[in-house]
Amino acid sequence: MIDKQVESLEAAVADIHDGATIMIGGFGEAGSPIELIHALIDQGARELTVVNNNTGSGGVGLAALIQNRRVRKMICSYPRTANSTVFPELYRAGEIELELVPQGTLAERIRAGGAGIPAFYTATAVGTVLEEGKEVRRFDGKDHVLEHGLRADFALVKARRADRYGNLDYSKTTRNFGPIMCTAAACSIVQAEELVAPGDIDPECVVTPGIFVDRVVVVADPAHESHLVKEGRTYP
Amino acid sequence: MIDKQVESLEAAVADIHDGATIMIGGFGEAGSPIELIHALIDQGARELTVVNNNTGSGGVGLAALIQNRRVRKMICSYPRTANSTVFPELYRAGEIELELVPQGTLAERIRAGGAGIPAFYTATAVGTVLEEGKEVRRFDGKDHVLEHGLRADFALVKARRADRYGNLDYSKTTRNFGPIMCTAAACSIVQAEELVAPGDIDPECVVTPGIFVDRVVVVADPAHESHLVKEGRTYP
Amino acid sequence: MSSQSGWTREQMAARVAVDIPDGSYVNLGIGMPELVAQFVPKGRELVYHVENGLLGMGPDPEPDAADPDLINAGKKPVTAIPGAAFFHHADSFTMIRGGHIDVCVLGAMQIASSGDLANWSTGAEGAIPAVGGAMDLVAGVRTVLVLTQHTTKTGEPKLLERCTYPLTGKACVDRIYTNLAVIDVTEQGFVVVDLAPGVSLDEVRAATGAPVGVGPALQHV
Amino acid sequence: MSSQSGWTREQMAARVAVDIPDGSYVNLGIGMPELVAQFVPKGRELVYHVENGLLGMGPDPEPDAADPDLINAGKKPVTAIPGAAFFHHADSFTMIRGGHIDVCVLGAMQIASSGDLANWSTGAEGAIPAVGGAMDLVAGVRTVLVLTQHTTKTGEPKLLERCTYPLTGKACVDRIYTNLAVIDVTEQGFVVVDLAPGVSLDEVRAATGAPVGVGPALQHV
Repeated sequence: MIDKQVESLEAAVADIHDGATIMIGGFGEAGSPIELIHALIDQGARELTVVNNNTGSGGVGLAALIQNRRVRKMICSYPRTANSTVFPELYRAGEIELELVPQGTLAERIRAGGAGIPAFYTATAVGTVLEEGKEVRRFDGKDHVLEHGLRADFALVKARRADRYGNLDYSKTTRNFGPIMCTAAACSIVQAEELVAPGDIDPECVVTPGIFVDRVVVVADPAHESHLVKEGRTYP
Repeated sequence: MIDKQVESLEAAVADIHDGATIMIGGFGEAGSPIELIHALIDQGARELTVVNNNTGSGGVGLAALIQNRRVRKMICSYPRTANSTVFPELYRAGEIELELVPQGTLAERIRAGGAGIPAFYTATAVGTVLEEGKEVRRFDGKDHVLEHGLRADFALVKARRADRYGNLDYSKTTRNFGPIMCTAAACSIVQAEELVAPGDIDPECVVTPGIFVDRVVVVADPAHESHLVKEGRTYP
Repeated sequence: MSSQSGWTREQMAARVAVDIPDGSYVNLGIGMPELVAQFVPKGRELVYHVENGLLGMGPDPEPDAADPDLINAGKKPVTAIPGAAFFHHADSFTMIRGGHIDVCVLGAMQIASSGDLANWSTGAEGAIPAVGGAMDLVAGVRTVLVLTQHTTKTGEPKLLERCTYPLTGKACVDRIYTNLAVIDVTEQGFVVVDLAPGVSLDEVRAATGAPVGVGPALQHV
Repeated sequence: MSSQSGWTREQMAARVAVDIPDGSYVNLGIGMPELVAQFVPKGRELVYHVENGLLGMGPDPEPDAADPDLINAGKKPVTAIPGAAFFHHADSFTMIRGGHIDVCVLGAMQIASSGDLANWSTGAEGAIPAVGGAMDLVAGVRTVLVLTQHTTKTGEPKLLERCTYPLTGKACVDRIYTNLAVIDVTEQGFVVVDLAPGVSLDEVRAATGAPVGVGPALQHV
């Protein structure tokens, strides 16, 4: 019987290797899989390349992963936020790399990676510094840049409900990068608030079909980053 | 107040012009907007380019549109089916053009058209006759062909429920090309079985957000192609 | 002259709102552009797109009803109207890149008379570059409106012959709403189409770093 | 020799089923490949992908329960298991093109010893070309299995040095299941890894239009 549930956060991230590329879901705090990220900090993998729209805030979650010096490189669109000091300091000190990608191009590169599209053209960033070094080509009388699909070794994603097949749904704007990251990672690891029976998620409303999910761990009452930041919490 | 409902099938298709490119949803009979197609036959537009996975069956729906000599060219992956004689006869007689596209490439070209991606690379069809005339380029040590986004003037799509914003859901495998065609057409015309109040379709379960839909016409009890074919029906 | 002359922030937002047609799909940038939603003329219905996955943003939530799972691009809690839809990021930017959003309203650091926009980076040494969805919006949205003070806090013009900051996009701005005037970007460069009460064309020209023409409606000025 | 020697259609399908690991995501082509689902060994669970938008196809419906809204790629009514998901065509081919489907089982007109497959067109004058999803499947699915009679109805070999019909894909077939044998496509060409009861290696060679090697398990034959 197919059953993608794993018993613990620890087991879920146990085989993440040094140097891995990891896509981490979330847009700001919405959809950020904080418990999986903290388990990854405990696990100890280093020299990671992390794909996330942002760089975390305060001293928890993604910001804590960076602060604990596990991240060699960030691929993101907006590495600056209100309560974000960790990334800026390391970046200014030259101790972390940044690949800046426009948000829609980042999403499309991830989607392409998951869909077996090695490269595509987009008008986004034409004529800007983010076009530099990229092939530019004219379609329909308009310049476009060539962008490449993005894949990862692992994805860490937060969902609302999951079943044993790995079918997922999400809560409101926490959906953001989760579904496309699940498609683009060799191993997609999901924390869900609830494990339900197959069929409990209406097949018309499954957002991530189970084929894109490898492991599910239940985190019934996930923390909210903004609450932890407000409390001044850090990790570990 | 935004209200995309139009009062009749006739009004829904009134402005389709000769020479238009029309994406028609459906995979075989599942999702085929037969009533909209019949309204288009009544309307009279000619020299159409039609994008559909197939070419219809029997003498109703898409097959009837072709039989009534309204279609100059088909773009599809599989123009042959059990009860399909209309297209083969015209094709052999050289009276209709065919652009044959692998099914997944067809879907991705439509999706790209709707997503503002003018072109992308795929490994599908490399080394086959459908690669001919296309740019081939190596990524990750593997050949890929350049394929172009596909857009249309109109889309005719069958949905299950719609609201006044044009939000849609679908029934089972009738979903197929509908959602992507709605994104790729300048004007998307939808026949839905039911018009519901905004919010009746759970915002987590909206399959086609209303931004991709221009007109909704209610066809409460749509015909099934296979039933009409079994009855030997033709149109008009 | 002060950058605070002419219209207030609220009046500027209201002036933008007047120009957005009924039924439009609209993306409002972070900051002053968010104000526009408060000034939509009665009888018009706009649908707000939030690039992190919501179509149909509603009014601000009551403070005790804020839901950390329901936020906007500025990471602030929002609400969803009945008839809203949630979707993932690739679908969200399909709406943007595919030309489905009718109007976006963005802030600006600099705008060139060619319509070039700079609104994401000063390019300063040590600055953390952060672009978000700005480059996608200006490349994909049909009509790009800019809402900004006419000059910087230190009185430097933001409307220029050429941007000196890194660009967000080339030739992408359609119309600019400042505290002093409403200005179209045309093939002939900046053209004033409306002036704030009490503001003269000369004042606009003095606060602008490029030639400023006059639209038909203001030929009498 | 007759193309009906050796295994029956059902035995061929069962032989394929034995080789598909527990938990696999599987796409079954139209025709004989559909039989494979009936022979999955007890204790294994496979998830069937239907390229027109269903993951989790179930057993055939009762005739009076056929739903024209729920069909497979062959346009025949199917069912969905609890835990199924419906999705649109671009998402469906994301599964295929993106390498997420573990195994597909396809029919064939011709297979070359290089692994080239021809299964969509004879290229004959007047034939209506129709490719469907075959080219996408062979380009994207991780393991491509072919299930076919060893020879055509008129006794011509289907396994050849080179395909003469238009290709579906190059070097894409991993293993071939015929009524006579199970044959791997290797860098050294065709290699028999299993023989149907009562079928000799010489019979296989006689029915094959290319050299046929022998795998380790059959070295004693």
